[in-house]
Amino acid sequence: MKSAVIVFPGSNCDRDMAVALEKVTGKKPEMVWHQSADFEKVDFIALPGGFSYGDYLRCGAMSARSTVMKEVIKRAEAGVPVLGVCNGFQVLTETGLLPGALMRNASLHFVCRDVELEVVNDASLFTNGYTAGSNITIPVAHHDGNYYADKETLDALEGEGQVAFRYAEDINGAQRRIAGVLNKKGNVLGMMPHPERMIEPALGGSDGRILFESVMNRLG
Amino acid sequence: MTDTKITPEIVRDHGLTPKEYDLILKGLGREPNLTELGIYSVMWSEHCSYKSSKIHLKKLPTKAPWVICGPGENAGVIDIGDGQAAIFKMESHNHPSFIEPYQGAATGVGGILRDVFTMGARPVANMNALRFGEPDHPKTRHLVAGVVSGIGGYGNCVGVPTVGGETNFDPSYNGNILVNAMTVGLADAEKIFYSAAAGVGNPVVYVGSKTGRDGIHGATMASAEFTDDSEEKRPTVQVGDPFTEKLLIEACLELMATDAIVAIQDMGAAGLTSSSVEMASKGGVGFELILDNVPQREENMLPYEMMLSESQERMLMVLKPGREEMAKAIFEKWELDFAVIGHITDTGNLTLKFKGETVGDIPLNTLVDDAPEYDRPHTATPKRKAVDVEAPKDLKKAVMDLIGGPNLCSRRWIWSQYDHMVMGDTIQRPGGDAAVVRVHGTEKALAISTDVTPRYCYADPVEGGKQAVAETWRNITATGGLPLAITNCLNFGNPERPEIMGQIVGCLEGMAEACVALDYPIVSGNVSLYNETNGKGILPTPAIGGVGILKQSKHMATVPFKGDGQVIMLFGETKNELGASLYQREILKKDEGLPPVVDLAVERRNGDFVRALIENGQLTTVHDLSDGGLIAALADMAISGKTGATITLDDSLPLHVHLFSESQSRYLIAAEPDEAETIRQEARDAGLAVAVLGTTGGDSITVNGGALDLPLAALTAAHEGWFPAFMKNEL
Amino acid sequence: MKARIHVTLKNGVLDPQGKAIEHALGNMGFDGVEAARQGKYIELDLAAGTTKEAVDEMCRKLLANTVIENYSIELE
Amino acid sequence: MKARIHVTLKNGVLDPQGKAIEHALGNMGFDGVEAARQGKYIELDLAAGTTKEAVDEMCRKLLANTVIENYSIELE
Ligand SMILES: Nc1ncnc2c1ncn2[C@@H]1O[C@H](COP(=O)(O)OP(=O)(O)O)[C@@H](O)[C@H]1O
Ligand SMILES: [Mg+2]
Repeated sequence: MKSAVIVFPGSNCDRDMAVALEKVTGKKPEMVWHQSADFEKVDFIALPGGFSYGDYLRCGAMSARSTVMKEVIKRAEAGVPVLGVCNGFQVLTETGLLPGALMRNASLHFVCRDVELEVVNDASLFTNGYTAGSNITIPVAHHDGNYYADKETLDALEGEGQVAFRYAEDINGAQRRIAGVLNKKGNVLGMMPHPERMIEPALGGSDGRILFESVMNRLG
Repeated sequence: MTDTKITPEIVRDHGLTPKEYDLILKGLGREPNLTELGIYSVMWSEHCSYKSSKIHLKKLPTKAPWVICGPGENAGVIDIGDGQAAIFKMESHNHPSFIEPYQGAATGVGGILRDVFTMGARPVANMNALRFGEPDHPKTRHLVAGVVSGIGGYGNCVGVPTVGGETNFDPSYNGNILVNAMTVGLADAEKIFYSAAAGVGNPVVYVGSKTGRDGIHGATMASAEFTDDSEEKRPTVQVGDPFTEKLLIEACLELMATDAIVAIQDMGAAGLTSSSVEMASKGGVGFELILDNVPQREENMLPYEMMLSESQERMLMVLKPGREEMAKAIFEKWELDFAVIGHITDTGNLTLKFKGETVGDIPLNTLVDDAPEYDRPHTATPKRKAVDVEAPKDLKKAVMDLIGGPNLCSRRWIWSQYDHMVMGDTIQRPGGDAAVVRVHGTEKALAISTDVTPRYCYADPVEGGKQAVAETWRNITATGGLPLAITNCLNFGNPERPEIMGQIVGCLEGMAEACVALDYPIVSGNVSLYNETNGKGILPTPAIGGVGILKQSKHMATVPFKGDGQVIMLFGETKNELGASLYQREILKKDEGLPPVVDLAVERRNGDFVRALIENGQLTTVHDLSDGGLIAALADMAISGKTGATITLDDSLPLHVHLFSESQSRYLIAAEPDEAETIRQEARDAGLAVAVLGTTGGDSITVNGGALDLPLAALTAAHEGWFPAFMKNEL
Repeated sequence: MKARIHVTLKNGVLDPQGKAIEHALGNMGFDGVEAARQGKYIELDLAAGTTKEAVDEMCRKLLANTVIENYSIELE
Repeated sequence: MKARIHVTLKNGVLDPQGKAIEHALGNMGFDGVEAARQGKYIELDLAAGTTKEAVDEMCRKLLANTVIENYSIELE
């Protein structure tokens, strides 16, 4: 499985994502700069966490309009799997690849901690290694992870199995405690928690690793 | 501009004494113009010149075989083996943080990051040592909120984990909080970058953000005592842009991977002035700067303003000739300003050109060599008398009040607002004795801790200075790390008062003694004086930041108990040392008696023993004893491990002394039952005082068959509850 | 020429910042604050001749997230 | 009754957000944006009779950081 990590100015989990992908797939991902109009054909694209463009104006707003995202959108629409973590999730909602928006945490505080997530969908490309209904532990680190969508959208998401993960407890005010969302086709996942930070016991656990392994198992 | 007549008032407004002004006249051989006066004033400010502390700082031990670069550069550099180096420094941003807590703290983080990456390191960890006034003071909550969000706001965005620190409350900081930030970075030992300029004709290059009128006179402000009207001096506050800092780190590291750079220095306090003066004087060359070329954010900036601006996120470099275009391309890729603003000369002068005219021309040696240096009068802190410290009226309440009080409660409220995991190498998160961060891609890890107990330094500066160094050493040791070197941030009151100067001299003496005894040199540091408001000084606060190494990070100890049935042992001797203890101050509301004494030979022996056990894989649960004594350490281990404990303390000391004494060089450990006896025997053989106290398990801490019984649930609620309740104004 | 742009949350979108302001003002003893909403205020200096349509496009494409936000433009 | 409050950075204070907006609009191909500044816009619903002085105090004490920001108040 060949992967790419998109790097925006201000991305800061790009290396962490690359390390996780390399550990699981055995291959170094290609690091793709935000100005690239085109890049090598890959099986998997990751949008990492961080503060792209300083999170100025709105988190992810400027990255969503960057050159490279035009290509990412094209490929996502063509079915290439795309994972957006934290800032990457924000970018995905800003592009419209995923519905909704991520607003300032209800506490207004940045929150960095391990959180328990309930696995809601265990059938997707990204989550097939988990068991629905079980709880996993993955850290969050964000200021704007408060997921918002209108009621119809939320109902549709739940109805179509597009909610991938839910926080076991309210940590940021997200509607229906939604922590991760899939697109309709199931090839795009955005999530606030950082699976790449939980890939070995030394870091506190391996629950995040399963996500990458799920993708790997499907894509080979 | 050149016409402004320099009056005694102007001289005074620049924080220069008449004598210092005479030195300027003599050095220049003429009257300075305003720009030149401004340059002298910032270079000769306490902040930049260390004029009150220099002669004493010289006494600090700074050498060891593993020290690559000691004090004098932007940060200290030590060898950590395998061709790698750790680069680190701590710095204060006290005054700006009091005036504008968010921006003050944020720019403090930005500044210390630059000190470290300017030497070629990728920053891998941030620490913050914070002192606030008493919780009841009307400003405290606002200052805590602002400082914490400022540190988080900057560090989180830059993507360097903030992995630890310390936080105290004391009334002496009511009008003068302390915000000390530390950064640790990693570099290739063969590729360290220094600031000495060289090569007549080489281009002097400015990169980063544009220059505005930020913080003009910040460096002089940082050296001036506060009065109530200092809140009027607001426009001197700088605003940080962590996004630009992140780009600057990446761009600088990218350029550093080439061979284009001759010298590099960040623009910190006193911005363009101090960076150019230091680079030129260290290299023994002159600089000619064309100020028209300085990237400017605002219109009509004058030479005075450009030279004194403290706009953030800027660096100055000397490049090899002909590398400008390549360097420029890198900075343009990262969308940063890049400008050749001058070149190196052989005049030995700092020459400033603006609109075709020479607007300043100062012989650098007069700025540096003539800089005033004071041996200020100092009187030693009088020795206190030993006192007997009585037992509390209600032991259980005393313990609960301490564990659930401002100085011992969990700092989770703070560090959960810091991204402490980014970069994927934090293997010991905040909450432990030292933070542990892996050296990326290796088995090695760095252990980092910041400590000082200002109460002790106030009671006895020499013992307090010793203790601060020893405590970082102990904290690093408690994780299994071998302490290698320290940085420091010396926060004191007005050095023109002999008793304050006495504190400085005393603390430095104690620090030096500990550094020698522990093979633990000082490689960088910073001095912040005049921390007082209306003539009342802060507690002497020489914050120490220690760095150590774990060769095999899989052999690491942590604080939490790891299950039931483990044997709890105390290494080190408990003495009747309750003078200047937290118990005495918080519960009895007194501050008297002698602070605990550190026997450095015992410190070393105990620590070396504990570390060896951890390195051998015999021990994974260790906590050192500090503020609050045995009971505080036991509570930490139980709360974090969600496991109670039953212990018995003998009657060699009164129970409250056993529990609250702050005797030094002690560690509390929990061992597997089948290992316990061997460990005890080995400890004996090594000459340690060792006591088997009891076992882990249950849902409370039980001491001496119920003489004290602390349900874990209540203890946890108290420990975790104070900070959030305080910040919500619910206390 | 100048554009003054207000970006505000749509009706019905929960506004954490606004809520926090209400709360804080209440705690500080200011009575009579019934509701607070926080939005953005953006000023653009524009080359002469920039059309309102252009500014509108800037808002739609970048300055506002029309999933959750409304915007209004004043040109001077 | 309503207060419309604008909070903007003081002259000369670095405005990274504004700079980033300028940049992004430029990159997206919008010409003619010479400068951008970002501030806050706060709307308060107030009980009838709330004075401008009260709102002014709210601004000074909470809504604006007067070290680096200015504010202006319109009452309706
Ligand atoms: N301002 C802070 N930022 C991050 N972590 C902090 C801060 N203050 C305290 N901590 C963390 O809380 C824990 C307890 O601090 P402290 O009581 O000072 O430890 P010790 O007594 O072992 O030196 C440590 O892990 C420390 O790193
Ligand atoms: Mg400790």
